[in-house]
Amino acid sequence: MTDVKSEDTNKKTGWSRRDVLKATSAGAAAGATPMFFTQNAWAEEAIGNYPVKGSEVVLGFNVPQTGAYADEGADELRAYKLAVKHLNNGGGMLDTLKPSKLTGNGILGKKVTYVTGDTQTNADASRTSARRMIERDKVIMVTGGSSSGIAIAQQYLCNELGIIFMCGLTHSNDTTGKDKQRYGFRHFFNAHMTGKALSPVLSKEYGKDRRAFHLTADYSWGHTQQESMQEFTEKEGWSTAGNIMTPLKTTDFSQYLSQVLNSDADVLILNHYGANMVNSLTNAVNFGMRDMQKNGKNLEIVVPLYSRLMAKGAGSANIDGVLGTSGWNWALQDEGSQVFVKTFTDEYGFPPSQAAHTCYVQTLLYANACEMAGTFYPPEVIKALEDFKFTGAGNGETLYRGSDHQCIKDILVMQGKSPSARTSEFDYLKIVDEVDAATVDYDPAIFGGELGPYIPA
Amino acid sequence: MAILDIHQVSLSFGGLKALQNVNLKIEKGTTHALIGPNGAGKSTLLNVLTGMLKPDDGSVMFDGKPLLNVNSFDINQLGIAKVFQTPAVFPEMTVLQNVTIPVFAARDGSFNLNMFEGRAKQRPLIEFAEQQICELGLEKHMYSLAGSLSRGDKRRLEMAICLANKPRLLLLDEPTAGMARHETEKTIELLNSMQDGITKVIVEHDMNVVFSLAEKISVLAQGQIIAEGTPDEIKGHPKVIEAYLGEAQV
Amino acid sequence: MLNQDNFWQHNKAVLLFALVALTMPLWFPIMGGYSGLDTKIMIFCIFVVGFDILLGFTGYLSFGHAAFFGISAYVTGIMLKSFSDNIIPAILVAVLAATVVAVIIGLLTLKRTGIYFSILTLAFAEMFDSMAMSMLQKWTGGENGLTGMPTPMLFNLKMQGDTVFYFVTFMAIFLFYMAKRIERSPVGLMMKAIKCNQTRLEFTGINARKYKLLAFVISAVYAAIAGALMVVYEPFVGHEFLGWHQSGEVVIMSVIGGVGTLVGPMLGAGFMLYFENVLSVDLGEQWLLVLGAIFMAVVVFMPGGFMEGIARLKKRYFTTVDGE
Amino acid sequence: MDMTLNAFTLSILTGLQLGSIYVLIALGLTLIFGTLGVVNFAHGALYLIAIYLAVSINNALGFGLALIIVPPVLFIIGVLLERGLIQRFYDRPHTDQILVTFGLAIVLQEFLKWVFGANNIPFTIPAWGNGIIFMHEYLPFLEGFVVYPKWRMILVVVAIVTVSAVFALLHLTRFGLVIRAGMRDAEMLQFLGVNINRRFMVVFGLGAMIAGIAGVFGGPVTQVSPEVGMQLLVPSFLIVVIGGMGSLGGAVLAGILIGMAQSFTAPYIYINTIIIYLITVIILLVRPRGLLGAKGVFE
Repeated sequence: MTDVKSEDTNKKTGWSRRDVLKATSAGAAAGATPMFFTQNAWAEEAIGNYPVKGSEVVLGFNVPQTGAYADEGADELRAYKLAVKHLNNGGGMLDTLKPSKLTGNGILGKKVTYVTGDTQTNADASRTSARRMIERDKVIMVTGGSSSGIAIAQQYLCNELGIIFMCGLTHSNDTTGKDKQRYGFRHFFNAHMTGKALSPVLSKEYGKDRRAFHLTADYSWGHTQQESMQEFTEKEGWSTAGNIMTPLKTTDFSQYLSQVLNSDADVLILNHYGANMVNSLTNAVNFGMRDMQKNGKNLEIVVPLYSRLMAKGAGSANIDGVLGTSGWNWALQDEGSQVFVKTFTDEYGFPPSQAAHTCYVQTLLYANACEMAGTFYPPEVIKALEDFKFTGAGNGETLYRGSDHQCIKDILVMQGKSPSARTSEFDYLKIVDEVDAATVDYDPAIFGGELGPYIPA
Repeated sequence: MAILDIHQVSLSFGGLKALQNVNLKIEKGTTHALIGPNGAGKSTLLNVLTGMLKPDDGSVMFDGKPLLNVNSFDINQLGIAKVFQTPAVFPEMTVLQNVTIPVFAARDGSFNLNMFEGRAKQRPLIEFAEQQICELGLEKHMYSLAGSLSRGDKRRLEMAICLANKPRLLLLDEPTAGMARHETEKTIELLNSMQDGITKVIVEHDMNVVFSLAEKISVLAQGQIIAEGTPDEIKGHPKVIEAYLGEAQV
Repeated sequence: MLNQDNFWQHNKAVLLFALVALTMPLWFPIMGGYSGLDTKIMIFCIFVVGFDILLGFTGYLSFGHAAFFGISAYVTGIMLKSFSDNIIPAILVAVLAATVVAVIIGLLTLKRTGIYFSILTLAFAEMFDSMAMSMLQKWTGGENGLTGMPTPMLFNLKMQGDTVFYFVTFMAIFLFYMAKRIERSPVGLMMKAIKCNQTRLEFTGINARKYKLLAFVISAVYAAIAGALMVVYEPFVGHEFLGWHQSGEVVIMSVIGGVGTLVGPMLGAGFMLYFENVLSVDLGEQWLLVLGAIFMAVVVFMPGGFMEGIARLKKRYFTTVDGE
Repeated sequence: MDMTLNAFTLSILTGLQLGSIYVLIALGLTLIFGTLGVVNFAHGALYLIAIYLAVSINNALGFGLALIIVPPVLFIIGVLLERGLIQRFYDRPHTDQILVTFGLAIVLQEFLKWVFGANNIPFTIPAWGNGIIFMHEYLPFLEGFVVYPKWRMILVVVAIVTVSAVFALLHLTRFGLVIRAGMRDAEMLQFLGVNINRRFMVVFGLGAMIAGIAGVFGGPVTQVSPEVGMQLLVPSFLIVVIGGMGSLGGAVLAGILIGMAQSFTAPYIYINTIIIYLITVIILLVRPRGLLGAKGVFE
């Protein structure tokens, strides 16, 4: 625990009060490193919005309220509000999360309140919004986001300002890979884990002799998703016929699908998310790809990352039988999932999405870490989260890995249900396989990146 | 001597020959009128002189310098100003600002990077512009927007703009077109009262205006100069009558 | 009229702006603002003041000024990351790079007028945006944005918190003063004449194209300075900086505030950012709808933007005093 | 390039189909833009209204009713907009027009999002338009197996029919004559004492109606979500301007050109992302008024 570097306070000529405080505290930290193991040793030292003044503690929920992911953002916000309710009054996963020091009486005896913001699915806007929460509303933690670029942008900002950022839905390898930050944590799984979980199922369902064609959204998440899928399907014996990058702004994918039709591929992998995925999948179905034979086999479409909202957007006729992965699904039968689905449905009248699940769990995990650390002091909370092992949050036994802040947990392989198999308007996907954490685990070193120090520069 | 020498200028638009071997010499200090029926090529010729159009052939010399392939603003900087058929002013600017522009142009040339020049340095030039405005009788409109002036006052203002950088040749494209009687008279008076030494080329339909202003008249028809002379010589010229009557019959 | 040549009269707007801007940390929090947003407002004041030199003076509507803002931001970011964490060389190189691009784009686009000019500038900017998103991802970070810069330093001074606010504010005041100087210089007069009557200007011996290019480049320099300061304020560059929404936002700020008034666009910038980041929170999910309605209301009822609104108020409350 | 005949044919078809959507949207825009001189940033939002109406009616009552109802409703919306709002802006600067129509676009988009949610709504293609066409059965020069979605071919046909109808209206009727004259020189017409006012109202309605037709047939292709309007806005503006302000033929030509360019560059992401802008820049630098633009319009 000697990450804390000594800073030369003489060099500092800044004007802001915070800088001066930070400098003195950093100096103090250097001289007293061993004391880090003692809780509450840092009660006077300010980092970010620590210490928390008054009888309330504020959390910042920064979700997309406008733009393409607004519905997902709305569901995230519902989950956050539910989490706050449970933190203050008990109930929900507070009863199932183990180990847990949560009491249902706020966090560390302080009542939990929250502020919300709109990321607009725009990195700059999300940072400005997060800044408002941090600087004006004095939040102790920020959480949210519904795409990787936004999550990474906020994670950097929060890291600079000494605020813990609990990622919402972000699936790129970069979030806990090359862009990982000491103050950022991700409960959601990632593209690499998708590839690992999905590929064996694919080869079991479709055989080992397959040629895959990738259409890939031309941005970081798409690239990592494509690389992972290619890597793991090739390990299963598949070959790769081609990969076309599609601009993020594409709404009509026919020009790319023409290229697929023209190749000898018999599997189409759509490394798309959100509106991109809805459009490319629908377009592919229009091109007759669900009913087509190539190389004497049925042409198959694979959507590595599934969400209920996307499935709904594409329509169940189009996703019928299509395989993909999800982080969580409301049909899971474990105790934690059941209690979450029940309380959520009681509150809002319909079951939660996987985005809601990850956001809910993240909030609880943060609160629990504060309780375990006995302080809001971020370095201590971070340490409580790092290598925290827990169960009862819906994905079996889960490890918050300390080396990259990635949760290692079970992943679901999902398949679209046919319209006739659906039981409700929220029932689009069925669970094909629950791939356990050990299978999708990986060496964090492969993605590089540095977490950085516990005390921000 | 001739201040402007147009030599064998030809210009055609597609198949239409707008100007054919036009030769014209304008004497220094004179007022020279260009007349002719519609479509005779008068405006085309003016546009050649101001750099708006490039002739296919021929040459134009102004005071010994070639005018072809020269930008409009350089032509102006050489000392040729143009009064448009519809008064061309800067409507959203004050009269004073309108006239200040040519004053700056005279001092700074066509482009100058004096981005931060303060009012103090500008003062003598602004005072000169004010003087010009007074000379043309627009002093009570000094701070009015040019767009709000009457047509006659706009014409006056345009004249002020043209005269402010002391041109040696003034081209006037139907300066009285669309004007009421009294405004026309005022304009004639204005042109006559202008300081000596300025050569004027005037394109005009109104023969009263032409005869009360011009010392020399050239007649254009179908892109060619068909006659040239003093007003008296032109009045009875058979070719001129033919050209105008020809037009009337069409 | 000429007696107005005294310092106070000439610099009234600048001094007033300086007063309002420098005291912002005092009064802005009262109305729900926060440090960080005030800095961003100052940065956009710089952007829109420069933009007004082009749009307000010459009347040329560029839909691509995000290009200069974004290019400068990327260059600043890359400089901070790989050269030195000192902002001075970073800003200088960034502004220089954006200026070179502006000269080239200006030479090409200013041959066209009206909507053709707007669309050409839009196309150029979108081209840069697409390139940053795709071809140049390795350097720009693509969709994730450019991250991982060190804390920007002004020699030994950390550019954080109040330091960066005052640094940006002094720049904004200085650049606004410069814009005012340009406005009352002969160059400013020529630029405004371009908007009024370009043909007459050419026939008055003025090379309008050079003045247009000058206006274009000056506005691009302002945009570039704003872009560089964005990175100094927050060491992050999003590809959104280059997108047409960014250009559009600047146009909206200008129009809503009052084109051609220099002060108006700054009011517009302040309003937009305040609305987007403070009022929006109270309005919840439908904040954007309300903002759209405000745009419409302002153009319909206040054609000259906020500045006209202010002028009307002045007229109502002050003409009775000195009128008649 | 080692492009097979099959691949070439597919790219041509795709280009045509991409172009068709562009043309359908740009057609209404260029009518409004060219005739009324209004920079209508809300045109994408009109398309948005159309696809939401179409998908609602289609999924509840069937496609036939959507086809019958949506275009006339859009015409009425267009007329109401013109009377209530747009007509105040004919003489205002472009910047004001942009702001008001952009504001309108935001209001419409956010309103639709409010009502229908931000998520995509699946557009069920009617049974008669679903499925694929075996192109190799019609085009004997193709080797083996080439298919194309039936609906997209229908879209191309609809675009051809709509373009022909608009051309016929403009070239064969007196109304069209006046409109075309207005596109070239609206002031002249005012001068001649033609009551342009009411005709302008009709033109705006017409432009909206074409957006309605585009919505009914384009909805299943562009999909139905609140972002669609803004996403199509920039390309359709580029197409109108590349084609030349006030030229319908130009818009059609430009739409097809952009569609083809996007189709043929699909495998090459670096060119593919910028091709539309590259074409815009090249065309406007070489041809100042776009492909078929008239002099003095919007300059």
